[in-house]
Amino acid sequence: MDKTTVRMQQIALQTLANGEVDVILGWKKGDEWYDSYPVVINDINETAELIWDAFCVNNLSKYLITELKKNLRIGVFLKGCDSLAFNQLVIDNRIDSERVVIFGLPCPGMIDPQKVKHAGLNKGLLKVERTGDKIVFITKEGVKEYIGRSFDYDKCLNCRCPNPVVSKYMLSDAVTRTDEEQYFPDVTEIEKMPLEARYDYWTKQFSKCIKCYACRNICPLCSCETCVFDNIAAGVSSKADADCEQQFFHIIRAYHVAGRCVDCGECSRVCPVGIPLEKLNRKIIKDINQLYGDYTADTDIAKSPPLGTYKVDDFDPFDGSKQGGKK
Amino acid sequence: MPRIGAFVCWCGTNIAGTVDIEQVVQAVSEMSGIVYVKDYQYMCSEVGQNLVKTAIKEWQLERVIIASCSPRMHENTFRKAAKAAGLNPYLVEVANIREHCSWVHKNKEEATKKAIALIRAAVAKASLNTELIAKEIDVENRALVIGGGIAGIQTALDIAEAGYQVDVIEKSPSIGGKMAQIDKTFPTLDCSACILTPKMVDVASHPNINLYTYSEIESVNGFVGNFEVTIKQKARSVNLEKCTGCGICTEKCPSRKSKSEFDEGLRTRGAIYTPFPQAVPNVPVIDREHCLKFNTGKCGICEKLCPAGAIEFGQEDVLVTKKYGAVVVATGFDIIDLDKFGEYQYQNHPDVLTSLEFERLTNAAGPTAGKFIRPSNNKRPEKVVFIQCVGSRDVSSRGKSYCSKICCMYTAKQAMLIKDKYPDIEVYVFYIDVRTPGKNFDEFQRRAVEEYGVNYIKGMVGKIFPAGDKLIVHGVDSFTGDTLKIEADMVVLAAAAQAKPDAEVLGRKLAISTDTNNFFTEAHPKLRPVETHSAGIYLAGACQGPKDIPETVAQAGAAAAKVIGLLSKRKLVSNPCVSVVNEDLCNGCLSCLKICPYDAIAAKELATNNHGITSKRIVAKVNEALCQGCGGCTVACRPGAIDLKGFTNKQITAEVDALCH
Amino acid sequence: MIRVKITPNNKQSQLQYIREISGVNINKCIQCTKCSAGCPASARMDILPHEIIRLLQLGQVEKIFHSKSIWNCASCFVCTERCPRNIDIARLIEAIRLTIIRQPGKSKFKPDDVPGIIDDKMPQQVLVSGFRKYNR
Amino acid sequence: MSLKLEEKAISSKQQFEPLIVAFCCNWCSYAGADLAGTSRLNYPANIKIIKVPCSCRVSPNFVLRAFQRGADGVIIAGCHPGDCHYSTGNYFTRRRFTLFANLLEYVGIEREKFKIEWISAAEGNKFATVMNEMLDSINKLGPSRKLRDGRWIRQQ
Repeated sequence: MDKTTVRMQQIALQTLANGEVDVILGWKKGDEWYDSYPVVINDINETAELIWDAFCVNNLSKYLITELKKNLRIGVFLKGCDSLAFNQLVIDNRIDSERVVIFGLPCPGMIDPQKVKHAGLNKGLLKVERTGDKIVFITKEGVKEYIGRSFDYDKCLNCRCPNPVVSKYMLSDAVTRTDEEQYFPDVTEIEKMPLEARYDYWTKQFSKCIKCYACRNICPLCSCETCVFDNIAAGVSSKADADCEQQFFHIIRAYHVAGRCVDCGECSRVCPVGIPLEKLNRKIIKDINQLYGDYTADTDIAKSPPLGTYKVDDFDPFDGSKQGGKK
Repeated sequence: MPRIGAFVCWCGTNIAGTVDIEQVVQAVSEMSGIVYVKDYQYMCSEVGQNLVKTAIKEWQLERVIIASCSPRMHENTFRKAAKAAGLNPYLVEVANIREHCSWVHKNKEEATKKAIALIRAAVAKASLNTELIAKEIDVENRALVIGGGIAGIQTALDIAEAGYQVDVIEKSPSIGGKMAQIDKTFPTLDCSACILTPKMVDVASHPNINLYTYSEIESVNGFVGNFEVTIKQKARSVNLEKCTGCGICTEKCPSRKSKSEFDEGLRTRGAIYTPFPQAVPNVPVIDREHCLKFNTGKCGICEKLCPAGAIEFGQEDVLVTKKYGAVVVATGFDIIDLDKFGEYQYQNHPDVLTSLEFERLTNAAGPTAGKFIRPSNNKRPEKVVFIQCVGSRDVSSRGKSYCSKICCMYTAKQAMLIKDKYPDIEVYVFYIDVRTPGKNFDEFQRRAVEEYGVNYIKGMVGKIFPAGDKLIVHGVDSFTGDTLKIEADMVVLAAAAQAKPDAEVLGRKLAISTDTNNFFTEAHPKLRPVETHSAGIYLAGACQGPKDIPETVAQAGAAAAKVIGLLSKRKLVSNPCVSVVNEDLCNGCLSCLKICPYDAIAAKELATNNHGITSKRIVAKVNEALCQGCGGCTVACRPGAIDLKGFTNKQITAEVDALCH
Repeated sequence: MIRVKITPNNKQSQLQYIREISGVNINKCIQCTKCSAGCPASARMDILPHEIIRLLQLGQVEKIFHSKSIWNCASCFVCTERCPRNIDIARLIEAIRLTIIRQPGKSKFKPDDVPGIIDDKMPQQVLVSGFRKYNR
Repeated sequence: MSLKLEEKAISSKQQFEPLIVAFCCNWCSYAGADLAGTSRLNYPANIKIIKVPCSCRVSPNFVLRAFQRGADGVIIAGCHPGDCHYSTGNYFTRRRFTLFANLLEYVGIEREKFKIEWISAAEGNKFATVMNEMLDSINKLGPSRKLRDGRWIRQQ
């Protein structure tokens, strides 16, 4: 990891110095072992504090919206899933891609601090380093080593796009994924449940929601000036803690990212009460792939999104040839 | 809450029959915002409308609710009444308590409860209505007529006479349509070509009419007053201007295999051909499928012989896009194909003809130059049998359920013409019911029976057995009950009329609907027979349903009158229920722009300054002249920045709340 | 046939019975005589199929019961196939035959008739279906 | 079900007056409903119709709002794909609500409660048939509190 960190600091210094960019968006290491927080730096000597480790999970592309409003040229470090989100933001005209310089970071997968805590390794833990498949935990008592990716986030385990799809500079060589991703196992598992069980499962999950809207705020696609749920005048939904309101919010949020969601899993990660929101988005992605062809909601900016277009001979589940019908 | 007046209509007993009006009036008077309630027997009448006008003035009403029949019937009537009383017409809301309530529910108590709910929804919506001012859009004063038969010709002539430009599009190489194929016309027996060709020449020579033959509609966009139509002029391979119509090429063309469509396949024609001698324009067309030059590259005789050098093998299809104010569809009809009617042996015996083939056989310009001979052995037949209702009035999957209206008359005409020229030929007509309702129609048919001795037999033909050179026709006379066996020499089938096979495709291009038989659907069968639900698109002739020439010409005149009425208005009142963008909410994602069917939405740049830094941002902007108010954009817009005037999100939500009250 | 005053009384029980078991709506018939014209057995029928339907419409059920036609009908379904009004005439005539057979005491095929007509080439099935249809 | 439970279910079924909200597009299905009226066909009074310019005007928000306010069934009726007066309106309806219907079923809402139907202006009897069939299936489901806002009491 250090090789890339050094490479990252060099490129940041160089582009800031030669004025190619005015500001750099990256991560800095906090005092805790799991805390690599996003940071905006414009001072050359701050570039030395930039870091690339197994906890740079935050997607920096959404910060571009506010930063670009300051008419600056911005250099940003983007992982694979972050670059997908970047493309979506360009499609939505939320960012002006000319004024952005992208440093691509092929991502080996991020470590989930919860899993480290469950494994009881967090006592006295100072630093975690990962090189290739080897993970090294440096604690006060000593050093522990593990092989494999058992500590990775679930979303990283079946990651579809580890290598950035768009970048000016690539900071390390591409990462290859061997295990062919199974076809939405989590979604099919829920689909198999009987209807009432599904209803109870989701109502229980939704009832945990405290309407903090963290999922909306982190999502690169939910970038509306004023979200319809914040706009009281729209009269669409209220913050009351009633089942119907929770269901309303979650169904509509999932529907609003339909055909655009890049499956980066950030909504589930940041949800304080742990609602499996990505299962809603992935259900829609699975349906769209089956019905309207595999849309990789990322690569081709020119292609119009699935819900923004139609085909005359689309699958028509409502065309029962009832008596009196034309056909 | 605005001051709302409600008017509950009895509609005679249509509503009052199954809806308790007093209970409704009582319930409505308690609704919030209602300051005045009145019920009356006929709200749409003069007296009813005056009730509305006086109430608006006396009670300073700011909204008006009419609980009556469908808004599709009288919404305009009540909007005009409100306008006359000084109230903006778009503050009127109609609750449909007739078609959607009293007529479809038997139980009075249920129907009354539903009527109250529907009115509550209308009140909820009306209280959120805003004043809307209809804008004006300009009208392109040129009309388009699709189809060059008698319907298209007559419509074009009437519109051109009123001084407007008309384009006529005809799919086949010449105008004339089915009428050009007919020999004589009922009930006056004057020759079809004699009354048609002068009109065809008028069309060709009229300064206001522009003719596109051998052309098809590629695509239609836009809306009333501003249609943008792309026409595909198929390659004729002959230069229209140079060709003098001398006809040398059509005679000398060596490839004789293709069947002449105009003569219903009774004779063959060259690869380069004009459908019939009086064709307008009298310029041949090369049928590239059968032309040796195109298939083998050798021939080219027509090019060598053409004195005017008009042959151009290299011609390509040309796409022309023009703007029109109105469109008239006059695409006519076809005869059904008889492959499902095996019992008549139409497929495997040359002497069994359809009525259209009979017309060509007896026509002087036809394949036999008018000599009445049997196609099998060229001898004059002694016994001819006509069979009515072949495929008509047939609810099984083989035929059409409707009566084709014109067969009784043209069969009587055909039978009469045979007996007139050859009195010794025996003529039989098998029929179910003779339907001759027109002016002088029944007298005409009775002349065929009484003066010319045509034998009319009430009964259908069961089966036809070819025996030697005769056709044994098995039938039954239902009056006497005897089974009949007639050794006929020729059988003529009065086959049913059906819509053109591509009617549905054209309907889809024009966004007009076709009924289950693929005839175009008129706006209202009794009151608006030549209009469609799409403003600016009219119908004329058999494309709307089987009809004879007198009716077709009448409809053509009616459609022309509608078009002239539309084009005479320099400006058209546009639909004010269009979308509007709230620029504060809009974040410029333009997903609305991507789905707008009329490209009515465009990106607009706004300069914004947050904390002193001015930067640009994009928002959507609606072109109110193009927007047709479908509302598709409002659902694509996630923050709800774009809304549809007249059907805003809040209004529809209020209606839902009111209905679930 | 002697001239009979026709009084259409279609409330008769047999007529209801025929309508019930055949499920055919005889009012759909427009008397176009296509069925009679195409019927291969019409030569030997005293009342033609379209006349049978007309009589049913008029409620003259007795005349039909005395006619030979319903027994000459070979159920070849030409009439049903070609009827432009989708009336199942073959089924209707079968219903008339069943109405007659199902009248009490009218069974046309008794067990002691069997020896008279049986021969070694006759398939067993003929007897079974004969009993099923004609024996009451 | 035990006898007592069954009685309760039957009794609650008696007072169960299902409410079905129908969004009908002005050019086709609203005219189809009118035709059902003029031909005096019969369908239950529980169906209440809201006129929208095109089926593509109906937003998932309205559907959920109807369920919240106590509707037992929601139906969106539009023109047959290809016949839309605005030429492409119902293509988008078809895509949007294919996904939305799947999402609702995924979250545990019965498919009978939310339907889309293509009904042209000439299909009065199809309109009546569809409405009668919808009510039968809703009646079979019986009363259910799914998606319903408890604070909104509907006067029976």
